[in-house]
Amino acid sequence: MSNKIPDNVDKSCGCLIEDLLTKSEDSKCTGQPENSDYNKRERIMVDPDVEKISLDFYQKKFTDGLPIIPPTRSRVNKFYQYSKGDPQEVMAILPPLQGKATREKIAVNGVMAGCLPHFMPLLEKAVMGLGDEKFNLAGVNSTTHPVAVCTIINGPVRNELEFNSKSGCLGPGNLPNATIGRAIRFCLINIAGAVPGIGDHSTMGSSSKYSYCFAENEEKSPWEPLNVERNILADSGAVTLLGMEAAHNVNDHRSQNASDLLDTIIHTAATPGCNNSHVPGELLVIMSPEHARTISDEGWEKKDVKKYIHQHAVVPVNLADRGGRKLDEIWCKENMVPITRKIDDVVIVVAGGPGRHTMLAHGFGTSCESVTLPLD
Amino acid sequence: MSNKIPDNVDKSCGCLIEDLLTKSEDSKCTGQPENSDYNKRERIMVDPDVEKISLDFYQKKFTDGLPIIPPTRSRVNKFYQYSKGDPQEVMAILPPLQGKATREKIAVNGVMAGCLPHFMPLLEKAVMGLGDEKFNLAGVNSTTHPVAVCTIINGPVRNELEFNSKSGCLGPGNLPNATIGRAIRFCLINIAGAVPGIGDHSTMGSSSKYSYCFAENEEKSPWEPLNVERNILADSGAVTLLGMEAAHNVNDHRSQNASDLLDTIIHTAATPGCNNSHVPGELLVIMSPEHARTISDEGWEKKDVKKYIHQHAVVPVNLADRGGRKLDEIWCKENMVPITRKIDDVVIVVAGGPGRHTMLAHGFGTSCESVTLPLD
Amino acid sequence: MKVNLVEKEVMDPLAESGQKNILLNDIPSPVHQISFFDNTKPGADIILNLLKTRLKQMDVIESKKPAGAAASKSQLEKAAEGDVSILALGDCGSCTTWVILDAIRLEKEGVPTLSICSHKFTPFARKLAQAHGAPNLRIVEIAHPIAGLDPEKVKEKTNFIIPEIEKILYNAD
Amino acid sequence: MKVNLVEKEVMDPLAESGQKNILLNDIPSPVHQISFFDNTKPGADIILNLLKTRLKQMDVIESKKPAGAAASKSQLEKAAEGDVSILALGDCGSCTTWVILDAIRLEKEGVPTLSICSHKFTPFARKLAQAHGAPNLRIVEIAHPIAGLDPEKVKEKTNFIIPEIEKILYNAD
Repeated sequence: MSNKIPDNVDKSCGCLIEDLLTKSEDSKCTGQPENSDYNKRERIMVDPDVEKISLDFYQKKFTDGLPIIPPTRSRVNKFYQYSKGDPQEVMAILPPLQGKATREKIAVNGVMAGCLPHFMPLLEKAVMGLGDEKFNLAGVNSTTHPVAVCTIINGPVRNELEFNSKSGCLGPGNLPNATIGRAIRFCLINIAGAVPGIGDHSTMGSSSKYSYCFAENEEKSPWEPLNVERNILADSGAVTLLGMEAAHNVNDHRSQNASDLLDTIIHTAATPGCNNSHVPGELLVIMSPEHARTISDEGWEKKDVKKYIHQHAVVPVNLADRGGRKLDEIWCKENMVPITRKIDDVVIVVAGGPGRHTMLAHGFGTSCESVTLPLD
Repeated sequence: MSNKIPDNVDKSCGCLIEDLLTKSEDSKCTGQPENSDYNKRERIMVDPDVEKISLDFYQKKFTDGLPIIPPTRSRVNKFYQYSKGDPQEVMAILPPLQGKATREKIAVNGVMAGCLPHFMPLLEKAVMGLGDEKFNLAGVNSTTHPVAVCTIINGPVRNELEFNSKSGCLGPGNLPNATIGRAIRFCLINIAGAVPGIGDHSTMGSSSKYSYCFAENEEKSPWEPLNVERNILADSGAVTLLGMEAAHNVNDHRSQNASDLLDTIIHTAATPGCNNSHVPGELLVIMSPEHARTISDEGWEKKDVKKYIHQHAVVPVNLADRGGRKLDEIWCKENMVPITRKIDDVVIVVAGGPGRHTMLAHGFGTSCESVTLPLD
Repeated sequence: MKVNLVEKEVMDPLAESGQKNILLNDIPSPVHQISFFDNTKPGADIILNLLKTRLKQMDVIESKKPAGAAASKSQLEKAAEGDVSILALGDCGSCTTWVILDAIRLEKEGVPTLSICSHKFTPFARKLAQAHGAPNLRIVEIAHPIAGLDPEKVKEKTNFIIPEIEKILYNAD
Repeated sequence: MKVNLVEKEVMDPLAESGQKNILLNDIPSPVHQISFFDNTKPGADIILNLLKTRLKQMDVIESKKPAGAAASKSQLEKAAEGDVSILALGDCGSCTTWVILDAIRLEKEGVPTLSICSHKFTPFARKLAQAHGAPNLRIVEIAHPIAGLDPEKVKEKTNFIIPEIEKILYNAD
């Protein structure tokens, strides 16, 4: 195959403006015209070539490798219309590289990711959450572990912005889910310095670092949603940021009662390889409406489910103590260690469409606490 | 927040060509001019507005929600330069909707995803692999399970096309990994009919449905690479397609010998919630170079590792038999069921950068067999 | 100066279907022998067993097939021994797919079929059948969900659809 | 007609650093009391124990901190009891980050520090220190990997770096 690839194919030329000019005699590619002859002609400002900008920004390590919307000033200005205050105001300082997350930088990264202008207030709030000390973004960004930022949306904003909380909500196919998750990743790369292989040392990385944002299916949940559980009024929207691995599946079609179903879940959750086994911390449990209904039909409240999982998801100490940081004895009881420190480390949301599945995501362990912020 | 969102913001207007025109008196947006006055003027063909096309295609459910490169004929023609034969030739029929995967449709979806033209031969081969009956794309696409197509690249093509096989290889940051994984998803959506919520019924979906493509780190592997193991000459590149969940982590910094490390792996792999527990099948084990070295330094060959994992990754039958399809007794032994049917169901590749992690992905179970095709 | 910028056209990523229509088989009158094709999904056996008690005048051939994957050749041959084959249950994505695709395989072998799918997956089942050249494939809708339910509830839901199934099977009378 | 299409400029997504430089502390001469700040990563204890046997004329204060996260206030106070603090081990992303960031916290408290990082993570450690206003933070490189190795191999690697550490600690003499 090697002889098929010219050295310069689409990668270094920067001349794709030629594509724009089909009938003009002049196909010289000069973004910044300098000769006087050139300047006598009629100039028409056009949007930058998307292929060229995408490749240029990729080569500068500003992107994930996928196409971006060129962040022209006019596009960025549209985002400001949905924001309040000075574009140069610093909303957060993001570690490890202590980047100043100004409104301007948030908007530029949001445009690139494909966000719509009215997502701006939510983006600002998410970035502010990332700067919360308890989130330990310095560790989350730089670790060899495949932890990503998982963003969960609650409240009326879910429907106003048309988030997906149903079939396929963790995956592609919905613009707000896809672009907001991606914009957060771009902020991590370009503001916090989490460039893969440079400021992000994830040994293998994770698909969830492309985009990992979804809404809770509050309409189909038998329980109070996450924002309410965290003392935010149901009328307010909320954005929750968690440091999580990609979610993996618990297929249970056969359990007809709560404890059987929860046993499938806890035995899938309690594994020695996750970070929670040696540095117990948060566990995200994303339950489908059908699974949640099987459990709630027996009268279980959300707190009962959290308590059951906290008490029963335990790993033998000899298998658990294999992570980077030494397992602290304070967590252990009778040679077993629970993968969560406390009941509220079990974070339960209901999401998804038809089907009998729960998805689990292990956290980064003791070193990252989720953050929930109310939306205005 | 609701009062901030005008009904027409960037979503239905289709008039973003206005952005293109800054000094022209005429900002009327008419892609197909019809009045004669209009036609007297100078017409200049420009690339379609990327925001408009991305939104238009998104609303038609052709995309993942992220920006695309507009698939103009000139861009698609560039892809043909790296292909052989008639653009209308059918390379595969993709179920469930029995779409005809012609070269043209593969190229259009590849352009949209952000692929470079010289990726075309690899894209064609990948799509042909998806059409292999044993892959059961009909089931993989339509299931409520979060299975995605995982694409692994071997051989010289890894370096020729500049794939990432090192730090962050499963995640964003590398153009070939990102765009080829995404192009495959676009082919599933637009050719096979796997539109989320319509032909793809995944209850929650998965981030790995955005993009899930990486190369094996053959240079740092102590063992033969996947293509060689599958009887393809090392000099040929190969593309392997697997039906897999998103990978999750096995953090093991402390094991100093093979069996300790493998014990952490098998106890993380053997869970009741995965499909493999009730319909045993393939398990993908992505081992970091450091983990692989710990094992190989004791003289373990790849086949020894596969055998050990096959024999020891077992789940108690009472927990295992909870999936959709009834667990078949033929797999069970002494009330335990192995999550793989045979040694070769354990698919091992070495990938990633520095760090002591292995990542595991459970398969779709008995109903999907991976496909490896040589590249020319 | 007047200039019109005209956007280039974009190409369509959607593929055409590669499938031609197939002929469906009529249900014989009377049906002597009926085959029940159980894909082992939870509740499929309950639905089929209840149906068996209601179709007393027919001999029942029972056979199994995998959910989420194609029936093997021998499984298909056994199911084809009936005058009609009833397939259950399509109540998820991949199991619905392979209920429909195996029904179509049976139709191609000359066996009339009737597939039972839950209502959440029936629209997909019909679209799938159409894409595979069988827009009129017989599909009976049962209320979703079936899995995870008490057997009594599954029987209740089955009782709702039995008249429709009887109508199809005895229609030729 | 001549027309020039000129592309609009794009804006820069990269943020500026919000950090001002900090002052680093000199190593006193002589060092009476040294603090070892062990982040519990595999091998950190081996490195520090071997170092202890070589720095006989100094009192050693041993304390622990989490890998991948900030030291608690009391952990930091204990580590600050030394004339100098040696932090080990940065041999992964998050542990390197918090070796460096805790070293910087100690420097801000007036304690000179020396951080031990594996060579695969040292470039990142230096970039991080710079971003946090401490481009000259003392970082000693040890050969990667450390985790997963036999203790004897870790000692071997440690012996390579002891002269450099001694030079830093006795330099002021």
